[in-house]
Amino acid sequence: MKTGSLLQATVLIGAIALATASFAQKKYDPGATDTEIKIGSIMPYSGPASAYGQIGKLHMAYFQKINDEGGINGRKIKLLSVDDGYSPPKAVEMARRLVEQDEVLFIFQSLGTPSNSAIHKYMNAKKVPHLFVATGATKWGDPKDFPWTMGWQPNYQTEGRIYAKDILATRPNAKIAVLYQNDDYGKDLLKGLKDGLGDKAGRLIVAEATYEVSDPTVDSQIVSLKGSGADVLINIATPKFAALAIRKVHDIGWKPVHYLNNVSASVGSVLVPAGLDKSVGLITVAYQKDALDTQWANDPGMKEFVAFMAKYLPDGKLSDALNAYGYSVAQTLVQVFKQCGNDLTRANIMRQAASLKDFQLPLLLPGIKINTSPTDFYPIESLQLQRFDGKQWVLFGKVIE
Amino acid sequence: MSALLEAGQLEAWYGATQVLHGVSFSMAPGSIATLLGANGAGKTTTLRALCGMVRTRGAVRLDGQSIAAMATEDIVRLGVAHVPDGRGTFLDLTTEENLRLGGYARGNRRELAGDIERMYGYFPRLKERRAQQAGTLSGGEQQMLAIARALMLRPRLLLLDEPSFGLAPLLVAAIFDILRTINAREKVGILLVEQNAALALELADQVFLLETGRIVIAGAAATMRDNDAVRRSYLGY
Amino acid sequence: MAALPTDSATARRNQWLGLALVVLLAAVLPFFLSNYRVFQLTLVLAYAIVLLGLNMLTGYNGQISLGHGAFYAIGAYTAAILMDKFGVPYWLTLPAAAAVCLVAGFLFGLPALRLEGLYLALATFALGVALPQLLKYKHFEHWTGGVQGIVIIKPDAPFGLPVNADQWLYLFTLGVAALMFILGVNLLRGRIGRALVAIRDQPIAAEAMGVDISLYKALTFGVSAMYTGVGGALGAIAVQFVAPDSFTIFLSIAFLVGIVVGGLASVSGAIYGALFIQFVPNIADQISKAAPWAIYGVFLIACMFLMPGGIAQVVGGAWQRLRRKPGKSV
Amino acid sequence: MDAFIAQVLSGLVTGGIYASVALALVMIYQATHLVNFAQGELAMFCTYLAWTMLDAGFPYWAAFAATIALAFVCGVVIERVVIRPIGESSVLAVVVVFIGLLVIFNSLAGWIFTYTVKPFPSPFPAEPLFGNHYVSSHGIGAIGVTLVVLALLYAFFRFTSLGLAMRAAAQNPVSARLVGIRVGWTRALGWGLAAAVGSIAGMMVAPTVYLDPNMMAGILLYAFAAALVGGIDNPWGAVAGGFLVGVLENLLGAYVIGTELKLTVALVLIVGVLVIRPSGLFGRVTVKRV
Repeated sequence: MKTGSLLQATVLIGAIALATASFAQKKYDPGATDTEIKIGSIMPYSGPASAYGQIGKLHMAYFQKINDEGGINGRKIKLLSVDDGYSPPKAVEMARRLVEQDEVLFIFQSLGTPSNSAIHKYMNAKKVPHLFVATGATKWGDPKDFPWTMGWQPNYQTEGRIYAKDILATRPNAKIAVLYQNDDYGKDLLKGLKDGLGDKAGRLIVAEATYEVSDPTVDSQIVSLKGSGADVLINIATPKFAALAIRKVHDIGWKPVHYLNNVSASVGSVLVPAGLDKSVGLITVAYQKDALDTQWANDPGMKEFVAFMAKYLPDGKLSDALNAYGYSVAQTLVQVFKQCGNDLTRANIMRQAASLKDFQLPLLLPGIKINTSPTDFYPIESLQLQRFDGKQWVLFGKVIE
Repeated sequence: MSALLEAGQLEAWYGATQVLHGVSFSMAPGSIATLLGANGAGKTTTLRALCGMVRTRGAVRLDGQSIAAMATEDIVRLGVAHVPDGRGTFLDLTTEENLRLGGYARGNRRELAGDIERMYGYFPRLKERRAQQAGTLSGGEQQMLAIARALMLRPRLLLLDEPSFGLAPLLVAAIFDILRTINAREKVGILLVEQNAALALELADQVFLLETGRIVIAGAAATMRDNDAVRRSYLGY
Repeated sequence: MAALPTDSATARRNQWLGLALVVLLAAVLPFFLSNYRVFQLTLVLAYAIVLLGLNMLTGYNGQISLGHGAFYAIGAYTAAILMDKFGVPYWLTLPAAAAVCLVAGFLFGLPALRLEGLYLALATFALGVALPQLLKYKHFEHWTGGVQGIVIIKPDAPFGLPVNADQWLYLFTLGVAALMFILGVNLLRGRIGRALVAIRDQPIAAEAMGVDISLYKALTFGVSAMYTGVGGALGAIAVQFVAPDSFTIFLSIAFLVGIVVGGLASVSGAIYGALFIQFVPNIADQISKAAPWAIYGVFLIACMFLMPGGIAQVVGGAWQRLRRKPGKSV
Repeated sequence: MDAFIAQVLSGLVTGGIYASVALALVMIYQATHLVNFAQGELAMFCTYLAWTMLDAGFPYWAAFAATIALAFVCGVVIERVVIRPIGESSVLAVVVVFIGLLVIFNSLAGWIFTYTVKPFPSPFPAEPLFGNHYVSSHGIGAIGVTLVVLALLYAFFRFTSLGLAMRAAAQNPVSARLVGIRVGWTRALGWGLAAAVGSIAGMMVAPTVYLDPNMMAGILLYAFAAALVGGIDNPWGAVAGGFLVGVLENLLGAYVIGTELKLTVALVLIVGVLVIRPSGLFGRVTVKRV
């Protein structure tokens, strides 16, 4: 804790120094004024991915809290959050609306790989920050070709490589079966896994099965994977399908070493539906504290979050891991604003977003820090493995950078 | 004693087009009446207007009770059976199911089986076809089925729209024979719309001649057969 | 329904003049609007072409399609692949998309001939669901870019015209749309259009009159798909991106909603429908973030309550009344 | 061989899911000659009602019965308030209303109950029957419930006058009125019964796939396909179609074409069947005389 607070102090001093330095010269791009910072966000409030709309609702609640407390440097944050229904053409339309018509300072946390892919080029051509996009695809950290786009969460390929490393270390002769969602996210994570396994990938991976989000169950896939004789299962599935897979694996009496991807590591929305007894032994990587995990019940950061939820988003459920996610991202953005001081130009926003140093957040696991630089557009790259013991996630090993 | 059926200044519309312009007539209980007229004179519309299938204005009374503003199904439940043009058979259902439906409004299950047997008595052909889809019956059989289905209601009044349409003369004669029997035996009043005026006049007690939505001549069938206008227009001699 | 064909030549000429006026008005529009609005209107035009095509099939010919998003996707991908992989200029991709979709639609229409009503709805629905999956299938990935899709470059105005890329694309799309509508109107008002309606309303009589029902139905499917494909290609060029997620079954459903709300068997209905599917979801989103779809659903039901014949019918009725008021004989 | 049996059995369980929803589609079709695209979402919403009651501490079967009753009322009210005014103006107008209902129910469920998946209890024992590793007790129980619903529906349409009247009203509303059937009410009743059948399906499906607002999105397509392949005028056919589609899809995915294209190929096969037999495998071929 000591080093942590020291670091925080350093960051704070740095921020103040920057702030005072730029007080003399207020600089604004469209969307920023003396009293307001207007930003945009594109979320799937309707359509097949509307579950993720919760993130947008959390953002609005969090900025409400910031504004209630006086805003940032006296400026209120105004978030224009619009719906694209998870449709790329609509995302393009919405990005253009936000940038050209509403003249927001930048776009924050637009959600989904397809939607972000659709506006990637546009945002960079317009030189408008495309900040902390809400997808784990690997392509968002490419400052050379796309200096205006930055991700936030650990990317899927990194995650895949961590599983590969752990398998190689603990079971060099594993027979691996993979269940993955047939889209960009599933394929990206699988690629990371294969890259991590290197030339052994072809030998170690004995079976792959995909599912579509329209499938009612993944029973058939699990039966096939079990039939391959695998002793390791990599579960690359979104919450509902992850839960279905965990339950089916248990019910058919299959006992592989079961790696569950981080997207579905939520106790409340995955393990409880799957059955806590059926989840014993699951391994995943994490960077955030789980709100329903009892070990954090007395954690100050968690208490703060719970209090925030009660006050600003009373109908949001703690069991929904998206709330904790949105909370941490919003806090990261507030840090960027603090660092910007009075220089609220688009260029400075990117500059500050790319100079987050050992920044810590209340809901990140101890030891996980946010670091960016002009050549490093991946804010969170450290993760830690954890195993489920039937009640809570138990961290093991070291933080993996 | 009041008339079985009485229409007073009955008007009817299809959409914005007025088809009946004040039709008035009345029928005695247990009698057979026929509506004659050229194509488009409003015969079918009159039948439809009587049982509330089109937008109407004017008076309709059944045994003195006004039925003008009632829904079709309620009029049927008062004992008015209607064999519409096109016969209105439920083609996907079996012959027997069609008959059962005919007695649906009476709701008396116990009498139903007996009535179906009675219909098979009138139309033995239907008995042979009892389990067959009605859509597979021949035209004549379908016409028998339509009449039998209507009779299953044990109606006071039977409205028949061109029962001879598309049938061989022998079959038509047989059907008209049965209509006469039914009228005599079950005391059912029959209002008949028929192209074949000679046949209709033979069967009917009363005749109403319809022209462009109005009754132009009304009278006893026996006198009508000698009426020149009727003879020239409808009987062709 | 469509404005009735008037009998006199003057009236017909007036109609064409009116149409020219509308196109002219539409052509000056981008110079008074922001680029963002111009972009939205470009999409409306692309959708309008699609809806006209779908209306030929569903409105005029009575064949329900719940899967026209698939032809839209085929058109879009044809344009994207030609531009991205082969460097074909954008305007040349339109005839290609049209040809590919004409053939695809015709081939799909052949077996679909045997299906009616619900069964055809299922078959087309299946097409709409299956196509996005085919697009990301690994053996086609080389062409389609798999789940990542294809990014394409927005064309600039040619010959140094003093318009920006958005305005140019709008004008280009407007030109294509006008052409497609003129072709469509001629097709539907003539012998072919009458045959289509006859097949819809009186199939047996139509056959007896010597209309080759099978050929007409399959051809209608092809032409309808062709229109949809041209719309898809224009949409892809405007959006500059194609991916399987752009063409989910919701797109197909939106098209069906578009023709019904706009007005079945109506040419102008295609434009009203396109405006509806482009703008109403945005309005719903403005009203409620919590449940935008619920608002959209209420809009849909309200439309069907108030205008069961579609917007075109209401507008047509109002227009007739306006024209009659001055007491001129028509 | 063991894996093959497991695939077939798990296909039967998913097939049972399709069958149960297909029955609701058959019900509404028999009463109105329309296929209600919102049927799945309505069932999903009713299942949330059941979940709410269970959450409030109702015993399972009480909640079960109350949900069926509520679903029935809900169906009748929808028909009376939303569908009737559109009337017979145009089939496509009604289809658009169905789409409207679909998005409304989906969105409302997400708004009220959130999108987080919820476990839904099963009335059947948690331990698998006879200690088998293939099928859960719930899977077998749900198939049993579907078969019971099937038998009831069959008897209703075949032997009761009301069932007969409902079929007649759907086929030929004008003639139905002429035999005294209150067509408006048979339709409302059909909606009510379809909603009730749907709610049973929902409560049997939810323990298997978890309860969430998109629970029925994928299932409805398969159920639609199952109903048409089996014959939409025939409840037996619809159920057989459900099992067939479930098993076929599993075997294709596991042994023939892999999981990536199994939906596509399954749909192509289904459409192929319909092209060869346009009334479905077990549907009645309607003969029309001109």
